[in-house]
Amino acid sequence: MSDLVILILLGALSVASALGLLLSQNAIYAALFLVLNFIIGAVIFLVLNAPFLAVVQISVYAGAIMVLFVFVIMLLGAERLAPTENPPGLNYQRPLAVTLGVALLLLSAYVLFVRPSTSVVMTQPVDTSPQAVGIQLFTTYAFPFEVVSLLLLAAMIGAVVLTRKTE
Amino acid sequence: MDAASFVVFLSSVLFVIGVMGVLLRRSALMTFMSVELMLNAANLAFVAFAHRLGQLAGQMFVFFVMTVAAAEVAVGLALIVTIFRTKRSTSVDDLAQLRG
Amino acid sequence: MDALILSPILFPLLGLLINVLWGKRMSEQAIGWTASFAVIASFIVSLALFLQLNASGADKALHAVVLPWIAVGSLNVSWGFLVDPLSSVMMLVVTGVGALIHIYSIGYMHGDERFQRFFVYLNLFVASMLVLVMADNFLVMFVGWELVGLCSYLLIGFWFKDIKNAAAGRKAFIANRVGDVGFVLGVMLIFATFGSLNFETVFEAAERREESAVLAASAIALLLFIGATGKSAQIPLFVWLPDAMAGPTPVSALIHAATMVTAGVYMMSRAHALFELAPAVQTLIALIGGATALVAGSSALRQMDIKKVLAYSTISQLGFMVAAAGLGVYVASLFHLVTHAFFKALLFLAAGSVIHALAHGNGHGHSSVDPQDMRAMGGLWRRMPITFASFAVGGLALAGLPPLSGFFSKDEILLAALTYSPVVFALLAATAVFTALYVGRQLVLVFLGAPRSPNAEHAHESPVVMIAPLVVLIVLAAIGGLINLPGGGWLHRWLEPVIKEVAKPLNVVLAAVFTLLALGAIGLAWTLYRDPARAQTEGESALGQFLQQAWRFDALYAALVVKPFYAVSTICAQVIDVGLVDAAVNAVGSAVRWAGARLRQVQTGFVRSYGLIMLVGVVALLAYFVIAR
Amino acid sequence: MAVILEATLKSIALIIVLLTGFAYLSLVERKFIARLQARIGPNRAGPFGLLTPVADGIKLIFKESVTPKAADKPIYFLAPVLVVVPALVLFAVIPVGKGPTFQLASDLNVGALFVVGMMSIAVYGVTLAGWASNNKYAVLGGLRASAQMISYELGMGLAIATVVLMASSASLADIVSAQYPEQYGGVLGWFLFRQPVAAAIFAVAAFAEVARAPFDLVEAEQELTAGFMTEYGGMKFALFFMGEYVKMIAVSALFTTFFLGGWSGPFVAEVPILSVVYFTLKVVVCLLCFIWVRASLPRVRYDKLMNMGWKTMLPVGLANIVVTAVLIALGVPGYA
Repeated sequence: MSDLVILILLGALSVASALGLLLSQNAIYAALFLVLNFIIGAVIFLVLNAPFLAVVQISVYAGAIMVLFVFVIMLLGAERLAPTENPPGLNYQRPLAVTLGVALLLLSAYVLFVRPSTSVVMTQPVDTSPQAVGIQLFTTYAFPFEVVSLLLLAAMIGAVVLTRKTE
Repeated sequence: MDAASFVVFLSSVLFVIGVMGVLLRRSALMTFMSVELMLNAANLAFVAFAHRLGQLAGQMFVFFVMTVAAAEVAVGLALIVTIFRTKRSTSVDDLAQLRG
Repeated sequence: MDALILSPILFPLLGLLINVLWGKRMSEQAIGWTASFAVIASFIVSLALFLQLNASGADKALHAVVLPWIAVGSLNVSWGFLVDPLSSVMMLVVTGVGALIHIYSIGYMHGDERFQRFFVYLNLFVASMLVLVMADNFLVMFVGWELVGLCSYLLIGFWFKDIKNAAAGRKAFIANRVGDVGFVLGVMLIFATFGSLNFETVFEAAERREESAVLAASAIALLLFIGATGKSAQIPLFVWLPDAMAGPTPVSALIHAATMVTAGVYMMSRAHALFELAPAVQTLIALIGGATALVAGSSALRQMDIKKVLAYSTISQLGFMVAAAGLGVYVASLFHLVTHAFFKALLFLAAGSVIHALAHGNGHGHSSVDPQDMRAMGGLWRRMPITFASFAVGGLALAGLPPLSGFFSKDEILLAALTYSPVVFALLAATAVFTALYVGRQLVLVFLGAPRSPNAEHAHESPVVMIAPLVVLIVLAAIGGLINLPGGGWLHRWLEPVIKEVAKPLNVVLAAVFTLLALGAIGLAWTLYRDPARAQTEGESALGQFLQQAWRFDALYAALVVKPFYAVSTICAQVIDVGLVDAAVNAVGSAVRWAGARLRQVQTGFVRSYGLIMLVGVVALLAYFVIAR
Repeated sequence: MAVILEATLKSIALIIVLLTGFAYLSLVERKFIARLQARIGPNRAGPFGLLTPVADGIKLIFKESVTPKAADKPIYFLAPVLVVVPALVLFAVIPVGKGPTFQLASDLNVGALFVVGMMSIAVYGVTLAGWASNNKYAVLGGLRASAQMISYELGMGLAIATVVLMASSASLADIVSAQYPEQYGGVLGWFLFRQPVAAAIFAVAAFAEVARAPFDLVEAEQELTAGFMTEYGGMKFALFFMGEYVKMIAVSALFTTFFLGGWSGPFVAEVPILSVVYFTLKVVVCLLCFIWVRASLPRVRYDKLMNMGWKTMLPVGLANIVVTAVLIALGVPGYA
């Protein structure tokens, strides 16, 4: 039960930071809110018995991806975001989007809390040490792992080619 | 209510916030960050299910999602930088040349 | 054993492959000799097979089934190849004459920008012809049949930059196609009748004279003969062959004199068992052969193009062979095929040598003349002695003067005609006289008298690669008759296992008469054409025009076939295609455009609204799964 | 409840130690450099100048705190904190002595990865400080800092990965004990001797991470005045200062743990408290090396710095991992 309390606290923080991202008028703030959200996510991972993912989350998302974001924002000087005004013909966007979002939330709440859940027996807690993750990664998931490595290579080349200054 | 369903609900809340960010914000950077938020929400759900079912598979998925997200950000930011160079803007609404 | 039987086909294919893959980086010499050695190797293997067949007894055919091909229901066709006395003779002719012409081509095609491709085509042709000749069933034979047609098309139109040459290639292809339809129908009918396409099965059944076979035989024989008229240039499909002279001269020699055009004759000999079941068709064949011989032989009298004369001569000689086949004397027909291959190849190559010499002059700042026009020649014997000797030997063999090869083979056919059909004999006898006449005319116009153009005046003998094959062919054309001396020669005995035929003794009177006639005709030609002025004007008379245009067959076809066809095509194009098909297509197009114009409104270009639409879909799907399930 | 209490106490103790350590490290540095340059160094406040840090502290506290008008206030204040916190948090996983008593998160089996993660977080403070000051020198300094740190994190990550490979565990406690296999007498078991390439890469990267000479381009006063710190004064400047020194201590502690056998030493089994002494000694040696290098080497040019990070450290680190992995797979003595 103490887990749940911690999770609810973390969840509240997480939602707050996400809202901060949604509402902030400054891209740097938004990025920082997102970093905060990711770090909270990492802590949630820890609580949910996923320490490896927690640290990967910090070093990949917070440490690499978001640094890149901040970097690009600063590089472009694009931190000041214009107030959200819709171009002509896009006025329906906001009410419809909010309605649909609420509908989506209600649907998931209905599934999770109202409908009787099919009972899933939780088996013994699994070994989630880096060793266990590594073994899975290099045996069962060896092929996806290789594919993903190719994907990263392709993305790297793509990013270099895209941003290269043409003479 | 157990921990897993709570986290899944949290994940759906975060996901919806991300969706709102994509649909309501004009800056490509904001859109992009919202997409990252959505991915992260999905990751939360994966880990919650992995926890609930006592399996490692969910965590594996998260690992791959993170990798793909990293690749996506590299290319996406490169695109934004390139677009910014020509358009001097990061607003997605300024990129409406493909209208019918 | 399989590999050995296959190797005559594989060698040219190998040569072709080498030239295709590396030809760009090889010198002309290397390309030419690669191709030539491929065919020479093929000839050597053919010779080995022939000797083996000779040693093991001629009735033991070598047979190899290489691969299964089609096995559907009762239809069972394999890639089977057969070396029996008949095909071994053909193989020797094809590869032997082919090899000589390959070597000759190295000199003749020197400097052509598409030298490499020429030799690729030549090798492909030899391989195809061998497939045709060595096939052990009708379908594989048909493959070879079509392939040689293709090679012929490619090589006639080899200098396709001149639109006339391309048109000639097309004409040959279309005329052959008409014949091929008959051949295919014949093959189908054979399968329907005999339930098999294998030569062995079919011919055994035919020889047993099964009732069903006899019933269908007339139709089969007729259809196969239509195929033969296409390939072997008989009335009514002979019109393509004179035009085929548009190709390089070695091609004319190899394909349109020595090998491909004999495919029809070979096929009829191969399937003689079937033809013998249909005596009425045989008579028709004999008559058509005779008629073709006469029409083409007379047309040759008024041609001015050195190669056109030989082309009509070829048609005429093919008429002889077909007539012989129609008369049932297949051995005589094949004998003439072989000797004709020798002397006609020789004549064409000699003509090529002349053309080469005259065309050479065009490049040297002299006046430009048509190197094939006999009016621009004359007096070449002094400048090109070996070419002259070649032409003389070949021509006299063609005219049927003893003891040259043509004498024996032609005599055998005339004797058979005299025995079996006076009408055919009359046709062939007239043709024989015409033959001697146009041979004499050509010899006089080309080689004797005074040079009538600066090119002819400065002509030189051709290089050794061209002369050497000529010399070999001179020998063959001169003594080729020895393989089947009258009264049952070697060829008769050799072909015995395939074609049983009683040989006739020499008819001295007939031989003497025709020898004298030929001599007389040549003498007449000498007196007529000593003054070349006659050659300039003779084509202007009505008869001259008529003969020059080969009895106006082309005009006839133009009126009967081509014009109606164009009319129908025009209707199809202007009315049906534009009015119906295009309208329907355009209607579909404009409907799509209309719908597109409506639908493009959805594409706002705003990524966010696309996202919104996606979200609508997501929510709807989720709602469906949550609530409806 | 006891667990939380214990953790709190340990944290407080750690922070006190680190803060004093930082204060006296600044004094040591000034004195040490002075000696290396044949000067005397600070000697006025207290005996041998021992009270200098206190005097510095008082001065900084009472300085007027100036905040630029155009600065982005919240982030301007947040940035120095973001510099200090990751450096402090790093100590959570470092075993400063034998057994769980001397380690905050002793059972963290992803300790090495945690280190990498925290290192990468440290970039934010510097970058944001530069950006929030709204000063072009500061922004440039911040951008330089983040680019430099990201580049050298890769090398450092690879070196750490090699160590993890050697120890076949990502827990720092396991890494320390892996440096004492029976077949090696004492010191030779250190990864410094078994993985010299990784140690070299780690050491170079450490200088870049802490952004000290010769890699202190971030605050190159000739080019960027004081870099990202230009607009900071008083206590906020002191925080950056503290961040730098705490990071220096942290990196030294990590080097000690990864390559110098951590807390190990003679008679540790009998007298556990000795382990802390050994650990401290080794860290001090590392710190003195830091200072020594600063006094000896000139600053590197920026493009050379980046080139070295990407074109030397990265390939060498990768090759080192491959070679090590192959050696381990082959079961070569000392690697298996």
